[in-house]
Amino acid sequence: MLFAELIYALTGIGLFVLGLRGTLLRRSLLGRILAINICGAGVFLTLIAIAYRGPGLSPDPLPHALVLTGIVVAVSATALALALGRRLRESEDE
Amino acid sequence: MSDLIGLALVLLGLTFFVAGSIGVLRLPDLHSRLHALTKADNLGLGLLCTGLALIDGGVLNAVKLFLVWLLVLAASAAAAHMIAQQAMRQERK
Amino acid sequence: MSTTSAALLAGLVVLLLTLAIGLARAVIGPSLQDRMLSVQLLGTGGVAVLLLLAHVMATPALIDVALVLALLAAVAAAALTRREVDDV
Amino acid sequence: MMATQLWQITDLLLALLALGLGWAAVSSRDLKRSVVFFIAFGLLLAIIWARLRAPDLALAEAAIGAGLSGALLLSALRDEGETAGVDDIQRGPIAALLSLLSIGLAAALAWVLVYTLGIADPVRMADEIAAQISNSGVTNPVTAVLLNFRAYDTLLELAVLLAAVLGILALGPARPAYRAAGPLLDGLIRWLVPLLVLTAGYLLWAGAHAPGGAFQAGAMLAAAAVMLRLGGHPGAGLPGPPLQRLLLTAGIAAFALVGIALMAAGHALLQYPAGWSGVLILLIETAATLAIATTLAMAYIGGRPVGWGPEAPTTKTVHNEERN
Repeated sequence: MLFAELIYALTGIGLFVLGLRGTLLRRSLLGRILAINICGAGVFLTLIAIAYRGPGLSPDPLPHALVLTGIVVAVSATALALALGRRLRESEDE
Repeated sequence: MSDLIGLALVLLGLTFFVAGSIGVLRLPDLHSRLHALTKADNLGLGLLCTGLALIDGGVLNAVKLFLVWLLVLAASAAAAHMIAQQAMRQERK
Repeated sequence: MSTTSAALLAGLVVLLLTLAIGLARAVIGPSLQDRMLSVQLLGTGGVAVLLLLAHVMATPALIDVALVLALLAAVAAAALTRREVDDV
Repeated sequence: MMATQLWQITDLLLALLALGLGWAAVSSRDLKRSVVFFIAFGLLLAIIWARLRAPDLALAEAAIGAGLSGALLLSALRDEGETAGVDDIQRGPIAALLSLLSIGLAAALAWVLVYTLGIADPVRMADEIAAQISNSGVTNPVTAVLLNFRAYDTLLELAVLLAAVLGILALGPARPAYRAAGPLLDGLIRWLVPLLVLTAGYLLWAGAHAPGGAFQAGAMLAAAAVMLRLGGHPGAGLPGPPLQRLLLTAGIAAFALVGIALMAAGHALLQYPAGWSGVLILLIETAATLAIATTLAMAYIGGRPVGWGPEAPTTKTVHNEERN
Protein backbone atom coordinates (compact mmCIF):
# COMPACT_ATOMS: atom_id res chain seq x y z
CA MET A 1 0.00 0.00 0.00
CA LEU A 2 1.45 3.35 -1.07
CA PHE A 3 1.48 6.37 1.22
CA ALA A 4 0.07 8.70 -1.47
CA GLU A 5 -2.63 6.20 -2.41
CA LEU A 6 -3.77 5.91 1.20
CA ILE A 7 -3.63 9.63 2.01
CA TYR A 8 -5.58 10.77 -1.02
CA ALA A 9 -8.11 7.94 -0.80
CA LEU A 10 -8.78 8.86 2.84
CA THR A 11 -9.06 12.54 1.86
CA GLY A 12 -11.60 11.48 -0.75
CA ILE A 13 -13.64 9.71 1.93
CA GLY A 14 -13.39 12.79 4.14
CA LEU A 15 -14.66 15.03 1.35
CA PHE A 16 -17.47 12.60 0.53
CA VAL A 17 -18.71 12.63 4.12
CA LEU A 18 -18.28 16.42 4.42
CA GLY A 19 -20.31 16.87 1.25
CA LEU A 20 -23.00 14.46 2.41
CA ARG A 21 -23.35 16.27 5.74
CA GLY A 22 -23.48 19.61 3.93
CA THR A 23 -26.17 18.34 1.58
CA LEU A 24 -28.34 17.48 4.59
CA LEU A 25 -27.58 20.56 6.70
CA ARG A 26 -27.70 23.34 4.11
CA ARG A 27 -30.93 25.32 3.94
CA SER A 28 -30.69 26.70 0.41
CA LEU A 29 -30.89 24.66 -2.76
CA LEU A 30 -27.71 26.28 -4.09
CA GLY A 31 -25.81 25.31 -0.94
CA ARG A 32 -27.00 21.74 -1.25
CA ILE A 33 -26.02 21.51 -4.91
CA LEU A 34 -22.57 22.84 -4.03
CA ALA A 35 -22.24 20.28 -1.22
CA ILE A 36 -23.20 17.43 -3.57
CA ASN A 37 -20.43 18.59 -5.89
CA ILE A 38 -17.92 18.30 -3.04
CA CYS A 39 -19.35 14.87 -2.33
CA GLY A 40 -18.73 13.84 -5.94
CA ALA A 41 -15.22 15.27 -5.90
CA GLY A 42 -14.52 13.02 -2.90
CA VAL A 43 -15.61 9.93 -4.84
CA PHE A 44 -13.47 10.98 -7.81
CA LEU A 45 -10.45 11.51 -5.56
CA THR A 46 -10.78 8.08 -3.97
CA LEU A 47 -11.02 6.44 -7.42
CA ILE A 48 -7.96 8.24 -8.78
CA ALA A 49 -5.97 7.59 -5.61
CA ILE A 50 -6.57 3.86 -6.02
CA ALA A 51 -5.57 4.09 -9.70
CA TYR A 52 -2.21 5.61 -8.69
CA ARG A 53 0.55 3.01 -8.73
CA GLY A 54 3.61 4.85 -7.54
CA PRO A 55 6.30 6.92 -9.24
CA GLY A 56 7.68 4.19 -11.47
CA LEU A 57 4.47 2.80 -12.99
CA SER A 58 1.91 4.54 -15.15
CA PRO A 59 -1.46 4.68 -13.40
CA ASP A 60 -4.58 2.71 -14.27
CA PRO A 61 -6.27 4.60 -17.16
CA LEU A 62 -9.73 3.06 -16.67
CA PRO A 63 -10.68 5.07 -13.53
CA HIS A 64 -9.17 8.12 -15.23
CA ALA A 65 -11.57 7.75 -18.18
CA LEU A 66 -14.44 7.12 -15.76
CA VAL A 67 -13.72 10.23 -13.70
CA LEU A 68 -13.09 12.37 -16.78
CA THR A 69 -16.60 11.71 -18.06
CA GLY A 70 -17.84 11.98 -14.48
CA ILE A 71 -16.55 15.55 -14.17
CA VAL A 72 -18.34 16.60 -17.36
CA VAL A 73 -21.58 14.84 -16.40
CA ALA A 74 -21.42 16.36 -12.90
CA VAL A 75 -21.22 19.90 -14.24
CA SER A 76 -24.15 19.39 -16.62
CA ALA A 77 -26.20 17.80 -13.84
CA THR A 78 -25.33 20.81 -11.66
CA ALA A 79 -26.52 23.15 -14.41
CA LEU A 80 -29.78 21.18 -14.73
CA ALA A 81 -30.34 21.26 -10.97
CA LEU A 82 -29.70 25.02 -10.86
CA ALA A 83 -32.12 25.59 -13.76
CA LEU A 84 -34.75 23.51 -11.92
CA GLY A 85 -34.16 25.59 -8.81
CA ARG A 86 -34.62 28.81 -10.72
CA ARG A 87 -37.87 27.56 -12.27
CA LEU A 88 -39.06 26.53 -8.81
CA ARG A 89 -38.42 29.97 -7.40
CA GLU A 90 -40.15 31.66 -10.32
CA SER A 91 -43.25 29.52 -9.86
CA GLU A 92 -43.27 30.32 -6.11
CA ASP A 93 -43.09 34.03 -6.91
CA GLU A 94 -46.06 33.87 -9.25
CA MET B 1 26.51 25.21 -13.86
CA SER B 2 23.26 26.28 -15.55
CA ASP B 3 21.54 23.95 -13.07
CA LEU B 4 22.97 25.96 -10.20
CA ILE B 5 22.01 29.34 -11.66
CA GLY B 6 18.56 27.97 -12.47
CA LEU B 7 18.13 26.66 -8.94
CA ALA B 8 19.21 30.01 -7.51
CA LEU B 9 16.62 31.77 -9.69
CA VAL B 10 13.87 29.37 -8.61
CA LEU B 11 14.85 29.97 -4.99
CA LEU B 12 14.77 33.73 -5.50
CA GLY B 13 11.36 33.38 -7.16
CA LEU B 14 10.06 31.42 -4.18
CA THR B 15 11.14 34.15 -1.77
CA PHE B 16 8.90 36.52 -3.74
CA PHE B 17 6.02 34.08 -3.31
CA VAL B 18 6.70 33.93 0.43
CA ALA B 19 6.85 37.73 0.63
CA GLY B 20 3.65 38.04 -1.40
CA SER B 21 1.77 35.62 0.84
CA ILE B 22 2.94 37.33 4.00
CA GLY B 23 1.91 40.65 2.46
CA VAL B 24 -1.53 39.28 1.65
CA LEU B 25 -1.87 38.12 5.23
CA ARG B 26 -0.36 41.08 7.09
CA LEU B 27 -1.01 44.28 5.14
CA PRO B 28 -3.81 46.42 6.63
CA ASP B 29 -6.29 46.97 3.78
CA LEU B 30 -7.52 45.36 0.58
CA HIS B 31 -5.79 47.66 -1.88
CA SER B 32 -2.34 47.27 -0.38
CA ARG B 33 -2.89 43.52 -0.16
CA LEU B 34 -3.75 43.46 -3.87
CA HIS B 35 -0.58 45.40 -4.53
CA ALA B 36 1.51 42.89 -2.59
CA LEU B 37 -0.08 39.95 -4.38
CA THR B 38 0.36 41.08 -7.96
CA LYS B 39 3.85 42.51 -7.67
CA ALA B 40 5.33 39.62 -5.74
CA ASP B 41 3.60 36.79 -7.53
CA ASN B 42 4.31 37.93 -11.03
CA LEU B 43 7.95 38.66 -10.39
CA GLY B 44 8.24 35.41 -8.43
CA LEU B 45 6.68 33.37 -11.22
CA GLY B 46 8.91 35.06 -13.81
CA LEU B 47 12.06 34.13 -11.92
CA LEU B 48 10.76 30.61 -11.34
CA CYS B 49 10.00 30.14 -15.06
CA THR B 50 13.42 31.45 -16.07
CA GLY B 51 15.10 29.18 -13.55
CA LEU B 52 13.20 26.10 -14.66
CA ALA B 53 13.91 26.88 -18.33
CA LEU B 54 17.65 27.02 -17.51
CA ILE B 55 17.53 23.72 -15.61
CA ASP B 56 15.46 22.02 -18.31
CA GLY B 57 17.58 23.26 -21.21
CA GLY B 58 15.02 22.41 -23.94
CA VAL B 59 13.97 25.22 -26.28
CA LEU B 60 10.31 24.15 -26.67
CA ASN B 61 9.74 23.95 -22.92
CA ALA B 62 11.50 27.28 -22.45
CA VAL B 63 9.11 28.89 -24.94
CA LYS B 64 6.13 27.30 -23.18
CA LEU B 65 7.34 28.47 -19.77
CA PHE B 66 7.75 31.99 -21.08
CA LEU B 67 4.23 31.84 -22.56
CA VAL B 68 2.80 30.65 -19.22
CA TRP B 69 4.46 33.57 -17.48
CA LEU B 70 3.14 36.09 -20.02
CA LEU B 71 -0.38 34.69 -19.66
CA VAL B 72 -0.33 34.86 -15.88
CA LEU B 73 1.10 38.37 -16.05
CA ALA B 74 -1.70 39.67 -18.27
CA ALA B 75 -4.45 37.67 -16.60
CA SER B 76 -3.57 38.53 -13.03
CA ALA B 77 -3.14 42.21 -13.84
CA ALA B 78 -6.66 42.22 -15.29
CA ALA B 79 -8.01 40.18 -12.38
CA ALA B 80 -6.48 42.48 -9.75
CA HIS B 81 -7.94 45.48 -11.55
CA MET B 82 -11.42 43.91 -11.68
CA ILE B 83 -11.32 42.97 -7.99
CA ALA B 84 -10.22 46.49 -7.01
CA GLN B 85 -12.92 47.99 -9.24
CA GLN B 86 -15.60 45.87 -7.59
CA ALA B 87 -14.36 46.79 -4.12
CA MET B 88 -14.48 50.50 -4.96
CA ARG B 89 -17.97 50.11 -6.36
CA GLN B 90 -19.13 48.61 -3.07
CA GLU B 91 -17.27 51.18 -0.96
CA ARG B 92 -19.13 53.95 -2.78
CA LYS B 93 -22.49 52.39 -1.97
CA MET C 1 16.32 11.41 -7.83
CA SER C 2 18.92 14.03 -8.75
CA THR C 3 19.97 16.70 -6.27
CA THR C 4 18.39 19.40 -8.44
CA SER C 5 15.06 17.60 -8.47
CA ALA C 6 15.22 17.05 -4.72
CA ALA C 7 15.91 20.76 -4.23
CA LEU C 8 12.96 21.65 -6.46
CA LEU C 9 10.78 19.25 -4.47
CA ALA C 10 11.82 21.04 -1.29
CA GLY C 11 10.90 24.28 -3.03
CA LEU C 12 7.49 22.78 -3.81
CA VAL C 13 6.91 22.11 -0.11
CA VAL C 14 7.81 25.72 0.70
CA LEU C 15 5.47 26.96 -2.03
CA LEU C 16 2.57 24.86 -0.72
CA LEU C 17 3.13 26.21 2.79
CA THR C 18 3.11 29.72 1.34
CA LEU C 19 -0.18 29.06 -0.42
CA ALA C 20 -1.66 27.73 2.83
CA ILE C 21 -0.65 31.00 4.52
CA GLY C 22 -2.20 32.98 1.68
CA LEU C 23 -5.42 31.01 1.99
CA ALA C 24 -5.70 32.13 5.60
CA ARG C 25 -6.75 35.48 4.09
CA ALA C 26 -9.64 33.70 2.38
CA VAL C 27 -10.80 32.46 5.78
CA ILE C 28 -10.31 35.78 7.63
CA GLY C 29 -11.79 37.93 4.88
CA PRO C 30 -13.22 40.35 5.94
CA SER C 31 -14.55 41.50 2.56
CA LEU C 32 -15.52 39.22 -0.31
CA GLN C 33 -12.81 40.85 -2.42
CA ASP C 34 -10.19 39.72 0.10
CA ARG C 35 -11.33 36.16 -0.42
CA MET C 36 -11.22 36.56 -4.21
CA LEU C 37 -7.70 37.90 -3.95
CA SER C 38 -6.74 34.82 -2.04
CA VAL C 39 -8.19 32.65 -4.82
CA GLN C 40 -6.15 34.65 -7.30
CA LEU C 41 -3.05 33.88 -5.24
CA LEU C 42 -3.94 30.20 -5.35
CA GLY C 43 -4.26 30.50 -9.14
CA THR C 44 -0.78 31.96 -9.65
CA GLY C 45 0.69 29.71 -6.97
CA GLY C 46 -1.03 26.72 -8.56
CA VAL C 47 0.64 27.51 -11.87
CA ALA C 48 3.99 27.60 -10.08
CA VAL C 49 3.22 24.29 -8.31
CA LEU C 50 2.35 22.65 -11.65
CA LEU C 51 5.56 23.91 -13.27
CA LEU C 52 7.63 22.51 -10.40
CA LEU C 53 5.70 19.22 -10.53
CA ALA C 54 6.28 19.03 -14.30
CA HIS C 55 10.02 19.05 -13.65
CA VAL C 56 10.16 16.90 -10.53
CA MET C 57 7.84 14.21 -11.94
CA ALA C 58 9.47 14.47 -15.41
CA THR C 59 6.03 15.02 -16.99
CA PRO C 60 6.31 17.92 -19.47
CA ALA C 61 2.53 17.61 -20.17
CA LEU C 62 1.97 19.35 -16.83
CA ILE C 63 3.28 22.57 -18.41
CA ASP C 64 0.20 22.39 -20.69
CA VAL C 65 -1.95 22.00 -17.59
CA ALA C 66 -0.28 25.08 -16.07
CA LEU C 67 -1.09 26.99 -19.24
CA VAL C 68 -4.74 25.97 -19.08
CA LEU C 69 -4.92 26.84 -15.39
CA ALA C 70 -3.49 30.30 -16.11
CA LEU C 71 -6.16 30.87 -18.79
CA LEU C 72 -9.00 29.64 -16.59
CA ALA C 73 -7.93 31.63 -13.53
CA ALA C 74 -8.66 34.71 -15.65
CA VAL C 75 -12.13 33.37 -16.55
CA ALA C 76 -12.81 32.72 -12.85
CA ALA C 77 -11.75 36.27 -11.95
CA ALA C 78 -14.07 37.70 -14.58
CA ALA C 79 -16.95 35.50 -13.37
CA LEU C 80 -16.35 36.64 -9.79
CA THR C 81 -16.57 40.34 -10.59
CA ARG C 82 -19.06 40.73 -13.46
CA ARG C 83 -22.43 42.46 -13.12
CA GLU C 84 -25.62 41.51 -14.92
CA VAL C 85 -27.63 43.98 -16.98
CA ASP C 86 -30.08 44.75 -14.19
CA ASP C 87 -27.61 44.67 -11.26
CA VAL C 88 -26.88 47.90 -9.41
CA MET D 1 15.25 8.74 1.36
CA MET D 2 15.07 12.51 1.68
CA ALA D 3 12.90 12.68 -1.45
CA THR D 4 10.41 10.15 -0.04
CA GLN D 5 9.83 12.30 3.01
CA LEU D 6 9.48 15.45 0.93
CA TRP D 7 6.84 13.71 -1.19
CA GLN D 8 5.01 12.64 1.94
CA ILE D 9 4.96 16.21 3.24
CA THR D 10 3.73 17.43 -0.16
CA ASP D 11 0.94 14.86 -0.16
CA LEU D 12 -0.08 15.67 3.40
CA LEU D 13 -0.16 19.40 2.65
CA LEU D 14 -2.25 18.94 -0.49
CA ALA D 15 -4.63 16.58 1.31
CA LEU D 16 -5.05 18.97 4.25
CA LEU D 17 -5.61 21.94 1.93
CA ALA D 18 -8.25 19.94 0.02
CA LEU D 19 -10.05 18.99 3.23
CA GLY D 20 -9.79 22.55 4.55
CA LEU D 21 -11.17 24.13 1.39
CA GLY D 22 -13.87 21.46 1.10
CA TRP D 23 -14.85 22.10 4.71
CA ALA D 24 -14.90 25.86 4.16
CA ALA D 25 -17.01 25.51 1.00
CA VAL D 26 -19.55 23.27 2.72
CA SER D 27 -19.67 24.94 6.13
CA SER D 28 -19.58 28.70 5.46
CA ARG D 29 -22.73 30.40 6.74
CA ASP D 30 -22.67 32.77 3.80
CA LEU D 31 -23.31 31.26 0.36
CA LYS D 32 -21.12 33.82 -1.41
CA ARG D 33 -18.14 32.68 0.64
CA SER D 34 -18.99 29.06 -0.07
CA VAL D 35 -18.89 29.67 -3.80
CA VAL D 36 -15.52 31.46 -3.61
CA PHE D 37 -14.11 28.56 -1.58
CA PHE D 38 -15.59 26.13 -4.10
CA ILE D 39 -13.67 27.80 -6.93
CA ALA D 40 -10.46 27.61 -4.89
CA PHE D 41 -11.24 23.94 -4.23
CA GLY D 42 -11.50 23.32 -7.99
CA LEU D 43 -8.09 24.93 -8.58
CA LEU D 44 -6.55 22.78 -5.87
CA LEU D 45 -8.16 19.62 -7.22
CA ALA D 46 -6.52 20.27 -10.61
CA ILE D 47 -3.13 20.31 -8.84
CA ILE D 48 -3.96 17.06 -7.02
CA TRP D 49 -4.86 15.33 -10.30
CA ALA D 50 -1.50 16.44 -11.68
CA ARG D 51 0.23 15.02 -8.60
CA LEU D 52 -1.58 11.68 -9.00
CA ARG D 53 -0.34 11.39 -12.61
CA ALA D 54 -3.72 12.15 -14.11
CA PRO D 55 -2.93 15.12 -16.41
CA ASP D 56 -6.04 14.38 -18.49
CA LEU D 57 -8.15 15.05 -15.42
CA ALA D 58 -6.08 18.07 -14.43
CA LEU D 59 -6.87 19.67 -17.78
CA ALA D 60 -10.59 18.96 -17.48
CA GLU D 61 -10.72 20.06 -13.84
CA ALA D 62 -8.90 23.32 -14.56
CA ALA D 63 -11.48 24.13 -17.24
CA ILE D 64 -14.58 22.81 -15.46
CA GLY D 65 -13.92 22.74 -11.71
CA ALA D 66 -12.21 26.11 -11.58
CA GLY D 67 -13.93 27.85 -14.49
CA LEU D 68 -17.31 26.52 -15.54
CA SER D 69 -18.81 25.23 -12.25
CA GLY D 70 -17.70 28.38 -10.48
CA ALA D 71 -19.25 30.61 -13.14
CA LEU D 72 -22.45 28.54 -13.00
CA LEU D 73 -22.76 28.77 -9.22
CA LEU D 74 -21.95 32.49 -9.28
CA SER D 75 -24.74 33.23 -11.73
CA ALA D 76 -27.14 31.10 -9.65
CA LEU D 77 -26.06 33.11 -6.61
CA ARG D 78 -27.52 36.24 -8.21
CA ASP D 79 -30.93 34.57 -8.44
CA GLU D 80 -30.69 33.70 -4.76
CA GLY D 81 -31.06 37.46 -4.11
CA GLU D 82 -31.79 38.46 -0.55
CA THR D 83 -31.39 34.97 0.93
CA ALA D 84 -27.63 35.45 0.49
CA GLY D 85 -26.13 36.76 3.73
CA VAL D 86 -28.49 34.70 5.89
CA ASP D 87 -27.10 31.78 7.91
CA ASP D 88 -27.44 28.90 5.48
CA ILE D 89 -26.56 26.07 7.89
CA GLN D 90 -29.12 24.32 10.07
CA ARG D 91 -28.06 23.98 13.68
CA GLY D 92 -29.36 22.27 16.80
CA PRO D 93 -29.54 18.72 18.14
CA ILE D 94 -30.33 17.14 14.79
CA ALA D 95 -27.28 18.79 13.24
CA ALA D 96 -25.13 17.50 16.09
CA LEU D 97 -26.49 14.01 15.66
CA LEU D 98 -25.82 14.21 11.93
CA SER D 99 -22.23 15.29 12.55
CA LEU D 100 -21.74 12.31 14.85
CA LEU D 101 -23.19 9.96 12.24
CA SER D 102 -20.90 11.51 9.62
CA ILE D 103 -17.85 10.77 11.74
CA GLY D 104 -19.08 7.20 12.16
CA LEU D 105 -19.62 6.82 8.42
CA ALA D 106 -16.16 8.25 7.65
CA ALA D 107 -14.56 5.83 10.10
CA ALA D 108 -16.44 2.86 8.60
CA LEU D 109 -15.51 3.84 5.03
CA ALA D 110 -11.88 4.39 6.04
CA TRP D 111 -11.79 0.93 7.61
CA VAL D 112 -13.21 -0.66 4.46
CA LEU D 113 -10.68 1.23 2.34
CA VAL D 114 -7.65 0.25 4.40
CA TYR D 115 -8.87 -3.34 4.60
CA THR D 116 -9.44 -3.54 0.83
CA LEU D 117 -6.13 -1.93 -0.07
CA GLY D 118 -4.32 -4.26 2.32
CA ILE D 119 -5.72 -7.57 1.02
CA ALA D 120 -3.49 -8.23 -1.96
CA ASP D 121 -2.32 -6.70 -5.15
CA PRO D 122 -5.55 -6.42 -7.13
CA VAL D 123 -5.96 -7.46 -10.75
CA ARG D 124 -5.29 -4.32 -12.74
CA MET D 125 -7.01 -3.38 -15.97
CA ALA D 126 -3.94 -1.22 -16.61
CA ASP D 127 -1.86 -4.15 -17.85
CA GLU D 128 -4.68 -5.37 -20.07
CA ILE D 129 -5.06 -1.90 -21.57
CA ALA D 130 -1.30 -1.50 -22.02
CA ALA D 131 -1.20 -4.82 -23.89
CA GLN D 132 -4.00 -3.79 -26.26
CA ILE D 133 -3.08 -0.13 -26.79
CA SER D 134 -1.16 -0.69 -30.03
CA ASN D 135 -4.44 -1.91 -31.62
CA SER D 136 -6.46 1.09 -30.49
CA GLY D 137 -5.30 3.66 -33.04
CA VAL D 138 -4.09 6.11 -30.35
CA THR D 139 -1.30 6.04 -27.76
CA ASN D 140 -2.96 7.99 -24.92
CA PRO D 141 -4.50 5.18 -22.83
CA VAL D 142 -7.34 7.37 -21.51
CA THR D 143 -8.40 8.28 -25.05
CA ALA D 144 -8.10 4.60 -26.02
CA VAL D 145 -10.49 3.63 -23.21
CA LEU D 146 -12.96 6.42 -23.98
CA LEU D 147 -13.12 6.16 -27.76
CA ASN D 148 -12.24 2.55 -28.45
CA PHE D 149 -12.36 -0.02 -25.62
CA ARG D 150 -15.37 1.55 -23.91
CA ALA D 151 -16.80 3.57 -26.81
CA TYR D 152 -20.36 2.44 -25.91
CA ASP D 153 -20.03 4.15 -22.53
CA THR D 154 -18.87 7.38 -24.11
CA LEU D 155 -21.78 7.28 -26.58
CA LEU D 156 -24.21 6.96 -23.67
CA GLU D 157 -22.34 9.71 -21.82
CA LEU D 158 -23.04 12.05 -24.69
CA ALA D 159 -26.70 11.00 -24.54
CA VAL D 160 -26.74 11.90 -20.82
CA LEU D 161 -25.29 15.33 -21.61
CA LEU D 162 -27.91 15.85 -24.31
CA ALA D 163 -30.69 14.83 -21.90
CA ALA D 164 -29.43 17.32 -19.32
CA VAL D 165 -29.33 20.19 -21.79
CA LEU D 166 -32.78 19.30 -23.14
CA GLY D 167 -34.06 19.52 -19.59
CA ILE D 168 -32.49 22.96 -19.19
CA LEU D 169 -33.95 24.12 -22.50
CA ALA D 170 -37.39 22.90 -21.48
CA LEU D 171 -37.35 24.79 -18.17
CA GLY D 172 -37.45 28.33 -19.46
CA PRO D 173 -35.72 31.15 -21.29
CA ALA D 174 -32.07 32.10 -20.82
CA ARG D 175 -30.80 33.88 -17.69
CA PRO D 176 -30.40 37.65 -17.97
CA ALA D 177 -27.31 38.78 -19.84
CA TYR D 178 -24.28 40.60 -18.45
CA ARG D 179 -23.44 44.26 -18.91
CA ALA D 180 -21.33 45.24 -21.88
CA ALA D 181 -17.64 44.88 -21.02
CA GLY D 182 -15.55 47.92 -20.12
CA PRO D 183 -12.28 48.55 -21.96
CA LEU D 184 -10.27 46.36 -19.56
CA LEU D 185 -12.44 43.27 -19.80
CA ASP D 186 -12.90 43.83 -23.51
CA GLY D 187 -9.14 43.80 -23.93
CA LEU D 188 -8.90 40.62 -21.86
CA ILE D 189 -11.58 38.91 -23.96
CA ARG D 190 -9.87 39.96 -27.17
CA TRP D 191 -6.83 37.83 -26.45
CA LEU D 192 -8.21 35.27 -24.00
CA VAL D 193 -11.03 33.90 -26.17
CA PRO D 194 -8.85 33.22 -29.26
CA LEU D 195 -6.27 31.58 -27.00
CA LEU D 196 -8.92 29.37 -25.38
CA VAL D 197 -10.18 28.29 -28.82
CA LEU D 198 -6.61 27.65 -29.99
CA THR D 199 -5.86 25.59 -26.88
CA ALA D 200 -9.06 23.60 -27.44
CA GLY D 201 -7.90 22.76 -30.96
CA TYR D 202 -4.48 21.77 -29.64
CA LEU D 203 -5.97 19.55 -26.92
CA LEU D 204 -8.26 17.82 -29.42
CA TRP D 205 -5.35 17.04 -31.71
CA ALA D 206 -2.95 16.12 -28.90
CA GLY D 207 -5.49 13.77 -27.28
CA ALA D 208 -4.39 10.88 -29.48
CA HIS D 209 -0.87 10.72 -28.05
CA ALA D 210 -0.74 13.06 -25.04
CA PRO D 211 -3.10 14.34 -22.32
CA GLY D 212 -6.13 15.92 -23.99
CA GLY D 213 -9.15 14.83 -26.01
CA ALA D 214 -12.78 15.63 -26.72
CA PHE D 215 -13.85 16.29 -23.13
CA GLN D 216 -10.98 18.64 -22.31
CA ALA D 217 -11.21 20.44 -25.65
CA GLY D 218 -14.99 20.78 -25.33
CA ALA D 219 -14.61 22.21 -21.83
CA MET D 220 -12.06 24.76 -23.07
CA LEU D 221 -14.36 25.87 -25.89
CA ALA D 222 -17.18 26.18 -23.38
CA ALA D 223 -14.92 28.35 -21.19
CA ALA D 224 -14.45 30.63 -24.19
CA ALA D 225 -18.25 30.85 -24.51
CA VAL D 226 -18.57 31.67 -20.79
CA MET D 227 -15.99 34.41 -21.18
CA LEU D 228 -17.89 35.93 -24.13
CA ARG D 229 -21.15 35.89 -22.18
CA LEU D 230 -19.48 37.49 -19.16
CA GLY D 231 -18.29 40.21 -21.51
CA GLY D 232 -21.86 41.11 -22.45
CA HIS D 233 -22.48 38.87 -25.47
CA PRO D 234 -25.79 37.24 -24.48
CA GLY D 235 -25.50 34.46 -27.05
CA ALA D 236 -22.05 33.44 -25.75
CA GLY D 237 -20.71 33.35 -29.31
CA LEU D 238 -22.92 30.40 -30.26
CA PRO D 239 -24.30 30.25 -33.82
CA GLY D 240 -28.05 30.57 -34.55
CA PRO D 241 -30.64 28.08 -33.20
CA PRO D 242 -30.76 25.79 -36.27
CA LEU D 243 -27.01 25.26 -36.10
CA GLN D 244 -27.20 24.95 -32.29
CA ARG D 245 -29.56 21.98 -32.68
CA LEU D 246 -27.16 20.39 -35.13
CA LEU D 247 -24.14 20.94 -32.87
CA LEU D 248 -25.90 19.59 -29.77
CA THR D 249 -26.49 16.27 -31.49
CA ALA D 250 -23.23 16.18 -33.50
CA GLY D 251 -21.40 13.86 -31.08
CA ILE D 252 -24.12 11.24 -30.90
CA ALA D 253 -24.72 11.54 -34.65
CA ALA D 254 -21.06 10.96 -35.49
CA PHE D 255 -20.90 7.97 -33.13
CA ALA D 256 -24.09 6.47 -34.50
CA LEU D 257 -23.22 7.04 -38.16
CA VAL D 258 -19.77 5.51 -37.75
CA GLY D 259 -21.32 2.59 -35.87
CA ILE D 260 -23.98 1.98 -38.52
CA ALA D 261 -21.49 2.34 -41.39
CA LEU D 262 -19.25 -0.22 -39.69
CA MET D 263 -22.17 -2.62 -39.28
CA ALA D 264 -23.03 -2.20 -42.94
CA ALA D 265 -19.42 -3.09 -43.75
CA GLY D 266 -19.79 -6.30 -41.77
CA HIS D 267 -18.18 -5.32 -38.45
CA ALA D 268 -19.76 -5.14 -35.00
CA LEU D 269 -21.14 -1.78 -33.81
CA LEU D 270 -18.16 0.53 -33.11
CA GLN D 271 -15.60 -2.19 -33.77
CA TYR D 272 -13.11 -0.23 -35.86
CA PRO D 273 -11.46 -2.08 -38.77
CA ALA D 274 -7.68 -2.40 -38.51
CA GLY D 275 -5.83 0.68 -39.72
CA TRP D 276 -8.93 2.88 -39.56
CA SER D 277 -9.21 3.42 -35.82
CA GLY D 278 -7.01 6.54 -35.66
CA VAL D 279 -8.98 8.40 -38.33
CA LEU D 280 -12.40 7.32 -37.06
CA ILE D 281 -11.51 8.26 -33.48
CA LEU D 282 -10.39 11.72 -34.56
CA LEU D 283 -13.61 12.14 -36.58
CA ILE D 284 -15.83 11.16 -33.65
CA GLU D 285 -13.77 13.23 -31.24
CA THR D 286 -14.06 16.37 -33.35
CA ALA D 287 -17.85 16.04 -33.47
CA ALA D 288 -17.95 15.21 -29.75
CA THR D 289 -15.84 18.27 -28.91
CA LEU D 290 -18.31 20.56 -30.68
CA ALA D 291 -21.27 18.81 -29.03
CA ILE D 292 -19.76 18.96 -25.54
CA ALA D 293 -18.81 22.61 -25.96
CA THR D 294 -22.31 23.57 -27.17
CA THR D 295 -23.93 21.54 -24.38
CA LEU D 296 -21.85 23.13 -21.65
CA ALA D 297 -22.24 26.63 -23.10
CA MET D 298 -26.04 26.26 -23.24
CA ALA D 299 -26.04 24.78 -19.76
CA TYR D 300 -24.25 27.95 -18.61
CA ILE D 301 -26.74 30.18 -20.42
CA GLY D 302 -29.28 28.31 -18.29
CA GLY D 303 -32.28 28.17 -20.63
CA ARG D 304 -33.53 28.73 -24.14
CA PRO D 305 -31.39 31.30 -26.00
CA VAL D 306 -33.14 33.88 -28.17
CA GLY D 307 -34.82 32.22 -31.14
CA TRP D 308 -35.76 28.94 -29.43
CA GLY D 309 -39.35 29.81 -28.56
CA PRO D 310 -41.19 31.87 -25.92
CA GLU D 311 -38.96 34.75 -24.80
CA ALA D 312 -38.22 35.96 -21.29
CA PRO D 313 -41.26 36.54 -19.07
CA THR D 314 -41.44 39.72 -16.98
CA THR D 315 -41.24 38.05 -13.54
CA LYS D 316 -37.49 38.61 -13.42
CA THR D 317 -37.77 42.41 -13.25
CA VAL D 318 -40.18 42.25 -10.29
CA HIS D 319 -37.66 40.04 -8.58
CA ASN D 320 -34.93 42.60 -8.98
CA GLU D 321 -36.85 45.58 -7.71
CA GLU D 322 -37.37 43.78 -4.43
CA ARG D 323 -33.70 43.08 -4.09
CA ASN D 324 -32.46 46.55 -4.83
